[in-house]
Parts: sequence; structure tokens; C-alpha cells
Amino acid sequence: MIVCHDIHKHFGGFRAIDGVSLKIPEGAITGLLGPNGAGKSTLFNVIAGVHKPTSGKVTLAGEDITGLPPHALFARGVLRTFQIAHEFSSMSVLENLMMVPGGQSGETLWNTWFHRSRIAREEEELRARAEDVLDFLTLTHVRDERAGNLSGGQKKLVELGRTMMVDARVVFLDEVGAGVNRTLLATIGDAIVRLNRERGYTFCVIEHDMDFIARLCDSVIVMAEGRVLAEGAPADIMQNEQVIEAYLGTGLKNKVIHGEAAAMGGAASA
Amino acid sequence: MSQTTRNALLFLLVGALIVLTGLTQSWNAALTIVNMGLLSAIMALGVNIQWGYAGLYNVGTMGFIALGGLATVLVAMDPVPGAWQAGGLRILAALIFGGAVIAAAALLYRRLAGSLSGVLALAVLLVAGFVFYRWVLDPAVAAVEAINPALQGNIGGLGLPVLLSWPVGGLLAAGAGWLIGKTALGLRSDYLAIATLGIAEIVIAVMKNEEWLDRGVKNIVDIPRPVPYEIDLQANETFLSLVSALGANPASASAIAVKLLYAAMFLVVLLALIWLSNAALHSPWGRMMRAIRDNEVAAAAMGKDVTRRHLQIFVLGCAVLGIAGAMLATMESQLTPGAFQPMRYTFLIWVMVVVGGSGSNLGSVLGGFLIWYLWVQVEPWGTGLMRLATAGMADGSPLKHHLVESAAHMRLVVMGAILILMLRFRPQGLIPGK
Amino acid sequence: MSNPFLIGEAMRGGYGAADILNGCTIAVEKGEIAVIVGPNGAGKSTAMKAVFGMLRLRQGSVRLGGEDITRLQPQERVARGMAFVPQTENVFASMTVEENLEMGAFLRRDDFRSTMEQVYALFPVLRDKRRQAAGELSGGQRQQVAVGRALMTEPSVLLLDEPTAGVSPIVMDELFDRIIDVARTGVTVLMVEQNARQALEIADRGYVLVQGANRFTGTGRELLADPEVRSTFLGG
Amino acid sequence: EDVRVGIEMGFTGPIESLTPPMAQAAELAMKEVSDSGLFLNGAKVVPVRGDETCIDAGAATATAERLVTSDQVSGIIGPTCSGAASAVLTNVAIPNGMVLISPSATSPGLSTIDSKGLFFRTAPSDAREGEILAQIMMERGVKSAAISYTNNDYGKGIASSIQAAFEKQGGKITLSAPHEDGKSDYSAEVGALASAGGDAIVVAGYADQGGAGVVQTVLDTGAFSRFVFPNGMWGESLIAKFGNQIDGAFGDLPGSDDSGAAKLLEMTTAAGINGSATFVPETYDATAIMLLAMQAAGSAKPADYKGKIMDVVNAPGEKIYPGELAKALQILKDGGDVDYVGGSSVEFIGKGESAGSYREVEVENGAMKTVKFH
Amino acid sequence: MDILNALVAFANFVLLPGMTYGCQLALGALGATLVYGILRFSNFAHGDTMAFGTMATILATWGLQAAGVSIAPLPTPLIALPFGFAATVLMVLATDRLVYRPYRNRKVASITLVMTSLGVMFVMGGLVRIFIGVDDRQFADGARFVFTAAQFRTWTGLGETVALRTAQVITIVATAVAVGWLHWFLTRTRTGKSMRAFSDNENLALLSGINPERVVMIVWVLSAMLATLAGVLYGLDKSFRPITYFQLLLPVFAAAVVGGLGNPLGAVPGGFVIAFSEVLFTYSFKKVASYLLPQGWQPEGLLQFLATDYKIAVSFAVLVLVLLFRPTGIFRGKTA
Ligand SMILES: Nc1ncnc2c1ncn2[C@@H]1O[C@H](COP(=O)(O)OP(=O)(O)OP(=O)(O)O)[C@@H](O)[C@H]1O
Ligand SMILES: Nc1ncnc2c1ncn2[C@@H]1O[C@H](COP(=O)(O)OP(=O)(O)OP(=O)(O)O)[C@@H](O)[C@H]1O
Ligand SMILES: [Mg+2]
Ligand SMILES: [Mg+2]
Repeated sequence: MIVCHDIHKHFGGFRAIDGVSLKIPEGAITGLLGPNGAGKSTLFNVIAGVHKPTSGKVTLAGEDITGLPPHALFARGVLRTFQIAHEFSSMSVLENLMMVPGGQSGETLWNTWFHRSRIAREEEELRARAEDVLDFLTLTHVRDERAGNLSGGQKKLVELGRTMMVDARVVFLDEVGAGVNRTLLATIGDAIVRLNRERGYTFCVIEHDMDFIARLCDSVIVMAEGRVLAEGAPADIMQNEQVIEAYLGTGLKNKVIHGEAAAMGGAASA
Repeated sequence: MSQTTRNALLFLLVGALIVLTGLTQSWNAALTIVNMGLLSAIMALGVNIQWGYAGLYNVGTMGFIALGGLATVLVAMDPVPGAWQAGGLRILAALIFGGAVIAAAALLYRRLAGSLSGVLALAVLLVAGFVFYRWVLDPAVAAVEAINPALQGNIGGLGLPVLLSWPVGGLLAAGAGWLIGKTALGLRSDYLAIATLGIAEIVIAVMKNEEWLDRGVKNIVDIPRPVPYEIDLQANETFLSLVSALGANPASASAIAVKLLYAAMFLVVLLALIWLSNAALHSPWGRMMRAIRDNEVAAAAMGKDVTRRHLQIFVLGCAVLGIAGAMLATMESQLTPGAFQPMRYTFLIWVMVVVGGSGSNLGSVLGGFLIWYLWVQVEPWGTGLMRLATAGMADGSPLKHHLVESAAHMRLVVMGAILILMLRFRPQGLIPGK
Repeated sequence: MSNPFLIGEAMRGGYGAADILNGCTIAVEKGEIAVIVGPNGAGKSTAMKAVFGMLRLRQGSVRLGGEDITRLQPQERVARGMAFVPQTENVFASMTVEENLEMGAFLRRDDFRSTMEQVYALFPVLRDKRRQAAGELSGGQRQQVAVGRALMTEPSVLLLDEPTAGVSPIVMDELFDRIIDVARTGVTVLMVEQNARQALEIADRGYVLVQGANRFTGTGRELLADPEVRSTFLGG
Repeated sequence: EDVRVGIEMGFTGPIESLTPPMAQAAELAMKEVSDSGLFLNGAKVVPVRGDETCIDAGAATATAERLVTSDQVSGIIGPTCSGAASAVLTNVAIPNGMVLISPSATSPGLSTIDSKGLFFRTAPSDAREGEILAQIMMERGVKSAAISYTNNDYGKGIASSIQAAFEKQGGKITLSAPHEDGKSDYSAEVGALASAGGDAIVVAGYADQGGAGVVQTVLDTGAFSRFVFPNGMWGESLIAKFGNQIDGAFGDLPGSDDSGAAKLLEMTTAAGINGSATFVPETYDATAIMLLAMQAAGSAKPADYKGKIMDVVNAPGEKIYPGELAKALQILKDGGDVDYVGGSSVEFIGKGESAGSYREVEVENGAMKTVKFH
Repeated sequence: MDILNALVAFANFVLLPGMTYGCQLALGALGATLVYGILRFSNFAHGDTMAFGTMATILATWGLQAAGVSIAPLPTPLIALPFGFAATVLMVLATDRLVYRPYRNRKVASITLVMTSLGVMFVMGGLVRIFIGVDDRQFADGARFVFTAAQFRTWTGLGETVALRTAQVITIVATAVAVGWLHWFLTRTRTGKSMRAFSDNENLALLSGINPERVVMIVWVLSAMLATLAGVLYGLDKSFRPITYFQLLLPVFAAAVVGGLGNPLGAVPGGFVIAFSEVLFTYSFKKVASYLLPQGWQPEGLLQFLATDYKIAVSFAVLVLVLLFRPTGIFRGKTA
């Protein structure tokens, strides 16, 4: 679906992305892993049109989309979330969701003056849809709160919720899990899988929670220092020596992932 | 107290202040304030559209108001006989040519950006274009300015009804807004502010110095009115009999009648603008604009074309300012380019918006009336205050003399103090927007 | 735990009319690690802010070493050895990494270079990036700066609001190890975590907060063993 | 019954430093009239000041409206700036039949307004002054000159009339460029003027405003060594500031003979007023004329006295100089006729504009002296 | 061909005036940019603060002159400066206590602060006018020139001449020192860094033990002193009049903005952009060209790019152009 051809992105002299070529296959959930500063978010920003790549090309289903502005990508069904939540802070949570769908007739000035009933009808539908999403994300009780007043995790949920307001083709999720309660994250994972299976969305997710990745992803790409380090099925990747050395480590975290039972009982506080 | 009752009370309060002026001073004085208040409200509305809705920091207000004023001259003044033959057409040709050169340069720049030969070609094009432009323009300007320079010396207007200049003023300002928006809207916050201020200064400089256009600093006076002249009313039998039936003095009655006519026209425009912008604001369009104001990056990621929307709203705001400018020139029957100073036609308008409440249309209207009322009324208050302060001093003491002589500046002190106090107690504005 | 070293007791308060904290109590002994977990919006961050004095309490008190500090300003708490890493906006984005760390040591008059070395040793990337503005770092790197800044104060009480959010596994391990080390030296640690299982592993005490009130309290191990806690709050 | 007279001037805003002595001069004339006890059966004249802000026509209109309708003035001295003057004239004075005498608004455009005989100005006409100045320049051997004028209707008007007259007499204006008052730096203007060159520089501005800045910059850079000053520049402050640095500077001032101006200077100095400041004589004269016209009409109603204004200003009649208002009041009371000369030798022509005659002045050893009359 | 005369003429009418004016603007811009950088709002009262400081210094100068104190050939106002500093600092701190602090505690939007500063500007401007009046005041004494145009001509015997004023020298030196010092202070000292930290993230600054009230106080003290210095040096070179100082506000802000708001280093190039675009683009190169071109090629016209009528327009046009290529100023300033 999305193909990156030898992408470079330099900040001054620093090579944040240093020649990345990869494919995000249609209809799959692809995980993007890598240590902090590997260039994952930067890659997202390049694909999503926030940064212009220093060199390289991005295609969407064969069409060259390099350097297209974000709103043009949105129109092609490419959606993304931000690692650091970008909520519309002075708007209510409900409005944060309702503003998303494109092509609302109420976005045209002429209609706001002369087609008010049509707008009212559309708004009803939008509201219903937004409320479903809020319900799913356990945000219903804060729907009229200013988004700026939400808790850190709730902001991330709103961020995710916006991508659920429209029918997307490709969704890029940048650490939706960070700061989100693990029980809720499991539910979100289920929803992602469902969207993927039932509606055919393509996903690309950055996440540091290995449980989540292992459960969700069809394949995983690991980046390090601006390059692709490894690719493969999640289970294989987690055994990959290089990946363990650069990213996973052998500490506590791994014990939890690989030997849950042991961790439960064992005295692992060393 | 509910929001609505509080707003109603605030409006009542300002209304009461004006009525009080009517009772203690005169209804003519009160209506003068009302009319200018209406105009101020429209100007504030224009700024509010840009700032309150989209967070665009346009400090070039005065330029757009001035352009609106220019429209009255071009539309309503009588044609200057012989001006078009003498050089008007040639000026027009020069201007069109100048525009074409700039457009070509912009195109060339986009094509050849970066390369040395491109830069050279651009420079050659611009310099040659400029020289040729001046060669076409200068003699024509001299010819036009030579026509009866004391009283005319400009190309004159079209002699059309002055009311037509209101929409034309809006269009003129909107066109300028479009050009400026296209180039400068990439700038943010105070950088946009200073850029718009700069461009407005350029507009004013042109209006002050291009005599062929609007007589420059020699001013245009006696712009035709859309309402009858007081003098004519005072000579009109029906009016006089009506006035005597009411038992009023014909001079002040005629003045009041004229002001009421203006007030009615202004009110219609104001209400229409408020309805239009409220409808837009309380709709998905307004929601989108607020989203863009809150977080441009996220709004773009959510599919909103931030650049286009900024341009749209900038142009709309400018159009409103232009309409207000044309209305102002119509009411004053004159265009004095030197009068468009930032203090009066930019910052004071901003005070109206912020005191009224950024983002709120009603707030802008309230702010427009209140601040204008204060701007006019603090003068006697200031001098009164000074008289009070010096009352205890011995007559003839040099300090007292000095203070009394400086009383006019108490106007500034009082205005400032009121402003600070108002913002102190309602920093978000009297009628806060969303 | 009759008179713990740091305690926020029966705290009630919020941002506007409605209370977010409904009488929750959080306590830590000297040199111990306490972890708060709970659903999003439960009031965990709010509780931390309350303990640090960034939220006016309507009821309840905060005591440090037996002294009532409920009315103290945040700066005064800093002066008493408390340090806090907020959940969001926890770096000086326009300042370099090194300046961020220096600001952490703002109140210190002694030579803090060795502490800075320790921070760089803990988070090696930061050394490479020390002349770069913190706002230009990746999400995980920022988080490391934030924790580093707090460590620079050499605090006696360390409050961390989700220090591991966005941090890669290997760094997270290092971080938890370091927190244990720090606690061993007698520093009191109070943290909020969503990576709850790992955090509770190292916790001497765990609190589950729901809607601003204590739902479960126990040692870290106890909470991990509680099936209800596990399924409802720790993601199974 | 007291007679109230409005003084509407730009007390705040760009010309705020010009207006205080002007207002004081107006009040001086009023006091003189009041103290005489001869005015309209012993009436007193009460001044009412109002701020016109110079640039804000809206505020000027509101202030005028207040003066007329609330303070019930019988006439207004002012407004000082042309923009404010035309707005007040069309929107307040004409509708209410109020007389305005402006001491300083010179814009020719004002004459296009059909003022119904309500508008007069004591500031002399630009056209005449330009001719005289050009003649003086020629006589003094100035063959080419650069002009720097203040960018308003006064400066613009005087500059073009000087240029026209000077070129007609065979001189050459190398460059005529404006300067803005109240700005911070005039190097650009002086740079251009210096490059254009010329035997002398004509500074057509105000000595308390940008004009001083231009002179200072010229002196600092040594761009020109001869100065020519029209009316607006002359005054104590010019001399106080530059003294003998501008020795040899010359120009013209309104006044058919010296005595009126000298007398007024003496009076103002005694009253602690900066009498040599720009437009002070014009203001005193405007006030005196208005009050004398009232006396002549025997009424303070504008409708009654507006027709008398031309009579008291122009011949025939006894010549009246500053300080002789009591004498004039007596004459008028007795049914006689006066010809007011005042401090600026006013003479009204047309619809009520000052024709003005001029004296030639120059700076010698840091002092101003009259050379001759034109 | 007479390069020397051409150079001298150019220096006299373009180079020196442009530099002086540029430095004067830069000095004014420093205080404004500091307040913007740390307190995060455009302080409209800055022009009138300059006026206030100058007024205080003038009053002190008169006192000193009456007492017969002098440091000729340097101007007396230089020793009166400390009095001006003290008075202005007190005034500004009082303003902060009475006006700005409550807003700060309520964390109001920056535009509200801007409008409040407009209110402060009115009050301060009114007070200055009531205290010292609206008239033009020249308060420079001592030697006006290092060398005059006439002196230079006698020394060199050139046709063209150039003058150097004491105030020019003082201004240029003072600007260099002030800019350098402020940059050093903000980026190298603990206090300076804590001020930047405060402006970046107030909450976190609080958490680091930085005392916000102290930071704010230092900002105001510095900005008051810089305003006074700028005002006095400007007045020494030209003259003091309240309205001119108010009008200075715009070019001063323009300089701060093109330079890059919040960055003291930007003030100088910012000031130069404004000043030189005024003098350079409206300068008539006729004289310079006539020295440079061979005999008989002397130009007829003025060789002026644009008439001085448009000098404000030109400087703003250049400003806009610079911003189009450098959207946050030459030195990458802050955005609110
Ligand atoms: N604007 C910038 N200027 C300079 N360097 C930058 C900029 N943005 C990112 N970088 C650098 O690029 C590298 C990659 O950053 P990126 O945000 O892509 O990392 P990441 O893989 O998303 O890490 P994380 O898991 O921590 O989010 C980092 O080392 C960062 O410091
Ligand atoms: N500044 C604020 N103003 C108003 N309400 C707020 C503010 N900050 C937080 N809240 C509300 O308080 C509640 C608790 O927020 P808090 O940040 O304490 O949650 P949390 O437990 O830390 O959640 P998370 O795990 O998502 O960080 C939330 O419902 C939130 O909407
Ligand atoms: Mg990232
Ligand atoms: Mg939280």
C-alpha cells in the first residue's frame, strides 16, 4: 500500500532517517519498532507530509505522495495520530471528534447561511457517530469537557478517537499506548484488529509495549539509528539477537514478556 | 446570573451611558457617539473575524479601512473634467503593466528558484519593468496633478451614488487582503502582525503621496452624502412643519434627523454582518476555524486546508473592514489619508475586540460602543479630574497653572486607567467568546 | 505505617467546581517505592500534583517527615528536597538538554557535575544530544531528559508521573533499575505507572486509584496477585 | 450673560506641542475683552477648551458637537488641522449654524465646502507666501534650492507654491521632498536633498516638529549652509535651538508692519506665553476678530455676527493692534468702524481667508531681525 | 573618478546615519525583545518607558547642571543616567506590582497583556506629558561633535566632508556592549538561563525551584534600564519629545521582529534592516555617481531608487521581504 523508497531526512547535519526503504502491505497491521530516537516518528512525519524528506520518495498505491500536504493525504484516506497528543484544547471532546470528517457541507460558508437544515441533519449523524466512539473509549463522561483539561491518557484516547471518525485506508498510530491504561489498551487492540479484519484498514503502529505488538501485528519492522535493522514476524523479531541488543534488552521487561508466570511468582526485584 | 441576562445588562449599561449623554449634553452629541459606535462595532467585527475565529494577528486594520475610504472617492466624487484624457488612461496602463511585471516576476521566481541565471533574469525583469513603468507613469501623473491642483489634481471619481461605494470598499479591501494573504499568511503571531502593519503603512503612504489618486495630504472633502443636508432640511416646508408640530428647534432637529438616517443605515449593515458571521461561527465552519486556531498541525492532519482557510477568513475580515472604511468616509464626507494612524484605526479597534471579548461577535459590538464612548467622553472627565485635583491649590501658583495647562493629557491617563481596570476584572473580555 | 515519611492524607480537591480527588490517601516510607495505578482520568496525576502543592486541596493534608506541608508553595517543597516529573510538558523545549539538566540543579549551590555525569551514564543518548534543544528530541528522549532533570536535584523525595511512557524497553529496564538504586540510598519514590506490571514488581507499596479514591492498597506483589486488579487495571 | 467661546485644538496627538501656546493666546484675547468691561453690556468671555486630536475626525466631531450643544458656545476658535476642520465644518458647524475661525488650517480644499459664511481662517494663504518667498530668494542670489516640506496640506501647499513661483522667476528646485512630523530620523531625507544639491535648503515645516529635525540633520552633516524658512518655522524655539548656527537663514513672516507683531510678543511674554511660537499671532487675531464681530453685531449669536466678521477685519475703520481691543470695543459700541490688524496683519479676502502681507526676516548673530516689508 | 570623495559622501549621508539610527533602534528593541522573550507579550508601553526614563534623566541632568557638575566634553546626562535608571526601575516595578502581577497569577492570554500594556502606555504617556510637557527638549551638553564637517574638510581638503558626533560614538559603543552583555547574560549565567526556562515552561520552572517573581523582577529591571539608556542616547543625538518617543515604538518593534523576537543578537541586524532600507533605498546616488563616473557622464536625474516620500513604505517592504524568507526573523526568534 505505502512504499518508502530510500528516504533520507536530515536535520542540519544530523541524519534522523538515513536511507529507509520499506513496504507497508495493504490490509495488514505492521508494527514499527526501534529504540528511542531511531527515527520512527520522523518517518511518520515524512509520510504524513509534515516534513519534506531530504531525499527519497513515498508512494501510496503507486501514486507518488511525497511532500503532499497533510490535508491532501487525509483526503486520500491517510490518517495519523501524534506521539505527543495534539488535541484541540479549547474545544470540547465531542467537538474534537465531530470536526474530523471531511467534506461536511457546513464547512462551506454559503451553506451555513442558506442550507441550515441540511447542516442540522448532518450534525445529528456526526454527533451520533462521535458518541459511539466516545463510548468505546470510555470518554462519555468527559464529552463536554475542554479537551485541554483532559488527563494525559485521555488526550491520547481522543487522538485515537479522531481516526475512528472516518473511513480510512491507512492509519498511522504513533504510540497510542503510551500512557493508556493496559486494560483499555487491550480493548483498543481488539478494535484495531476488528477494523482491520472487517473494514480492511491498513495499520502501521509504533509501540514500545511488546505484548501489544505481539498480539496485533502481522509483521514487524525494526529501525535503529535511522535505518531498518530487521523485518519479520513478531515472534522471530523478539528472538533476533540484534534487536534484543539494540532495543529489547534482557532486563525486567523481557522477563515479563517471555515468562509471565515466572515473573508473577519470582522475586524479580533485583 | 445567566450569561444572557448578563450580556443584556451590559448592553443596557452602555445604552444607559449614551442616553445619559443625550440627557446631560444633547441628543446630537449622543447620536454622534452612536453612529461612530456603530462603525466601530463593524470594524471590531472585522478584526474579530480574523483574530477571534482564526487567531490571525492582523494589525493592518488601518490600511484596509483607508482602502474602503478610497472607494468612496473613486465611486462617488464627480469626475474631474479632462483628467482621463490628460493621463488617466496612461496611468491605468502603467498600473496594469506594473501588475503584470510583478506577476511575471513571481512566476519566474517559482520556475527558476535558486539558479543564478534565474536570479539574474529576475533582477533584469524587475529593474527594466520598473524603469519602463515609471517612464509610462510619471508624465501621466504630472499631467493629472497639474489640473487645478489647489482643488483637484486627481483623476476624480465616477460620480455614482455613494452607497455603491460600501460594497466596492469591501471588494477593494478584500482584494488587497487576498494579495497580502497570499504572500504573508505563512507568518505567525507577531511576525504576521508587524508584516500586516507594514503593508498597511505602505497602503497609507501610497494614499498620502499619490495625489493623482486621492489628492494625498491635500485631502478630499465634500464627498456626496446618501442623506439630505441639514441646511436643506431646515429649508424644507414639510420638515419644518413636522418639527414645529413636535415643538423642536429646526437646527438640532435637522441634525438629529440626518444622524438617525445614518444610524439606521449603519444598523442594517451591522445586523446583517452579525447574522452572517454568527451563522458561520455556530456551524461546522466555525468549529473548523476554532480547530485551526487551536492547533494547526492537528487540523491539517485531520484534513483541513489550513492555508486556504486562513486566506478565506483573512479576506472576509478585510472586506468587513473595507465596508466600514467606506461607511466612515461617507459619514465624515471626507477622506484624509493622514488620519489613518495605527493608534486610532488599529490599536483602538483591537482594544474594542479584546475588551469586548475575543471570538465573540456580541462582545465586539459591545466593545465597539463602550470603547468609543469612553474615547470621546474621557476628555471632559480628565479635565474635570484635573480641576478637582488642583482645586485645593492656591490660584496663580505655578504648579496649578502647569497642571491646568496639562489637563488635556489627563485624557490619556484616564483612558489608560479605565482600560487597565476593565481588563483587570474581566481579562477574558466582557462577553467572552468560546 | 502509622506515621509514614510522606503522606497525602484524605485528599479532596479538583480544578473547578467538581472534585477530582475524593478522599484518597497516598503514603510512602523513607527509602521505599510506591506506585499508583488506575484507569485514565482516575486522578493519579492530580494526586501527584496535590502532593507537590500544585493543586489547592479542599480537605486533607500533606505531611513530609511528620511536618505538615499542605500550605507550602511548590518552590518551597523543592527546597525541602522534593522533585517532580510531570506527565506532560516536562522539559524546557527551547533549551538544550544540558541546560535542562542545569535547571534541575537550579537550587544546588555545590558542584553538580558529577550528578550530571551520572545522568549521562544512565541515559547515554543525552550526552550526544546535550547541545540540542530538548524540543527537537524524540518522544522517548524527551522523557529521559525529564527524568534526568529531576534526578539532578539529588532529591530526597522523587515524584514521577509515568516516567516510562514512550520509553523503549531497554531504557525502561535501566530506568527501573536506577529507581531501585535511588530508593536504596534512602530516597523516597512515588510514581504513577501504566506499565503497571513492571512497576508493581519493584514497588514496596501499590495503590489502585479509581475516581479519585483508593480502590485497592497493598504491597506491589499483593496487587499483582489479585486477579481482580489484574484483569480490571493491569490488562489481564 | 457670559459668552462662551470654544477653543478646539489638537491638544493631544501629532501637533500637541504646537497647541498649548495657541490656546493661551486665544485665552489672552478673551481675557483682554472680558477685562475691558465693554463687551456686550459688560459680558464676560469664558473659554471652553476641547481636544480635536488633529487626526481623528470622529473624535473632533464629537468634541465639537459637545462644545456646541452641551457647552453652548457662541463660536469656535479652531480646529487646528485641516482634516478635523473639514469634518467639524460639514458635520457640526454648518448644520448648527456655528462660526469657526481656524488659526492654522490652510488646506485649499476647505474653500470648496459651501460654508454658508460660517468658516474663516487667519492663517495666510500659501499661494501668496510662496510668491513672496521666491522673490526674496531671488533677490538674495539663491539660484537653486532643495525643499523639504512637512507632509501635510500646509507643507504640501507651501512647497508647491514656492516651487511654482521660484521656477517662474528662473530658479531651479533640485528636489522637493516631504518629511513626516514626529518621526525619529531624517537622515534619509537629508541624504537625498544633499545629493540633489542647491544653493540653499527651504525647510517648510514646523520648528517644534520635524522641521527642527531636518535642520539639525542638515547642520550635523553639513549638507547645506543656507536655510530658507517660511512662516511655520519662525519662532523663539528655532532661535533657542539653533542660535547662531543658522546665521544667514532668511524667510518671511506675515505682518505688514512690525508693530503689531512686536506688541503681541510683548503682551504674550508678559503673560508668560511663548508668543513667538507658530500660529500664536493668528490665534490671537482669530479670537479678537470673533469677539469684535459679536460686539459689532451687538449679539453673540453666530447667525447675527457672522456677517460682521469681514467688516471688522477689513478697511475702512480705525486700525486695531493687539492690546487695543478695549479701544475697538468702544468704537464699535459707539457705532464706529474698525479695521483689525492684529499680530499677523490679517486682511480677509474671498470667503474669509487671510490675504496677508509679509515681512522679510533673517537670523543674524543668533537673533531674528526684520529686514523689510513686502 | 574620485573614489575618495564618493566614499566620504556616502559615509556622511548613508553609512554613519544608517548605523547610528540602526543602533538607536536596536537599543530600543533590546528591552522590548527581552520582555517578549521572557514574559511573552509585546510591551506597547516600551516607547513611553523610554520617554519616562529620558524624562527622569533630563530632570536629573538639570539638577546636576544647576549644581555645576560636568564631565565635559562628554555630556552630563551620562552621569545623570543612574538617576534615570533608578526612577524608571521603580516606576516599572510599581507598574508590575499594580498592573501585571494579578494577570500573571490568573495566567491570562497574551493578547490581554498586550492590551493592558496599551493601557499602561496611555497612563505613562499622559504622566510624562503632565510632568515635563509636550515640548521639544534638547538636553545634550558637552561637545556635540568628535569632529565637524568643517573640521574634516580643512583636515583633508576634500570636496566632500563627513562629521562624527559624540552621540553617534556613544550609541554605537553602548549598543555593542548592551547586545553582547545581554546575550551572554541570557545564555551563560544561571539567572539568565532560569529566565529562559521560566519563559519556556512556567510550571516546570516552578518545579525546578525557580522563583517566578524574581525572574519577572529582573526582566523589568533590565528592560527599564535598557529603555532608559535607549531613550537618553536617542535624545542626546536628536532631542526629546514625548510624541516622538511614542512614534519610535513601531520602528523599534519592527527591528525586534525582523531580528527575531526574544533574541538580543537579532536586535542589531533588525535595526540595521529598518534603518538602512530607509536611507539606502531613498538615497539619491547622483552625487556619488558623479564622483565615480568619468567627466561628461554626469547623471542628469537623481539616481534615486524611490522618493523619500516612501521611506517608511520602503523600510516596511524590506521588512516584509525579509520575513517572507525568514518567517521568524533573521535570528530565528520566538513565536507566542
Ligand atoms: N526537528 C529536529 N531537529 C533536530 N533533530 C531532530 C528533530 N526531530 C527529531 N530529531 C532527531 O531525530 C531522531 C529521530 O527522532 P524520532 O522522533 O523520529 O525518534 P523515534 O524513533 O520516534 O523515537 P521515540 O521512540 O523516542 O519516539 C532523534 O535523535 C531526534 O533527536
Ligand atoms: N487542568 C484541568 N482542568 C480541569 N479538569 C482537569 C484538569 N486536569 C485534569 N482534569 C480532569 O481530572 C480528571 C483526572 O485527571 P488526571 O490527570 O489526574 O488523571 P490520571 O489519573 O492521571 O489519568 P491518566 O492515566 O490518563 O494520566 C480527568 O477527568 C480530567 O478531565
Ligand atoms: Mg517517536
Ligand atoms: Mg496522568
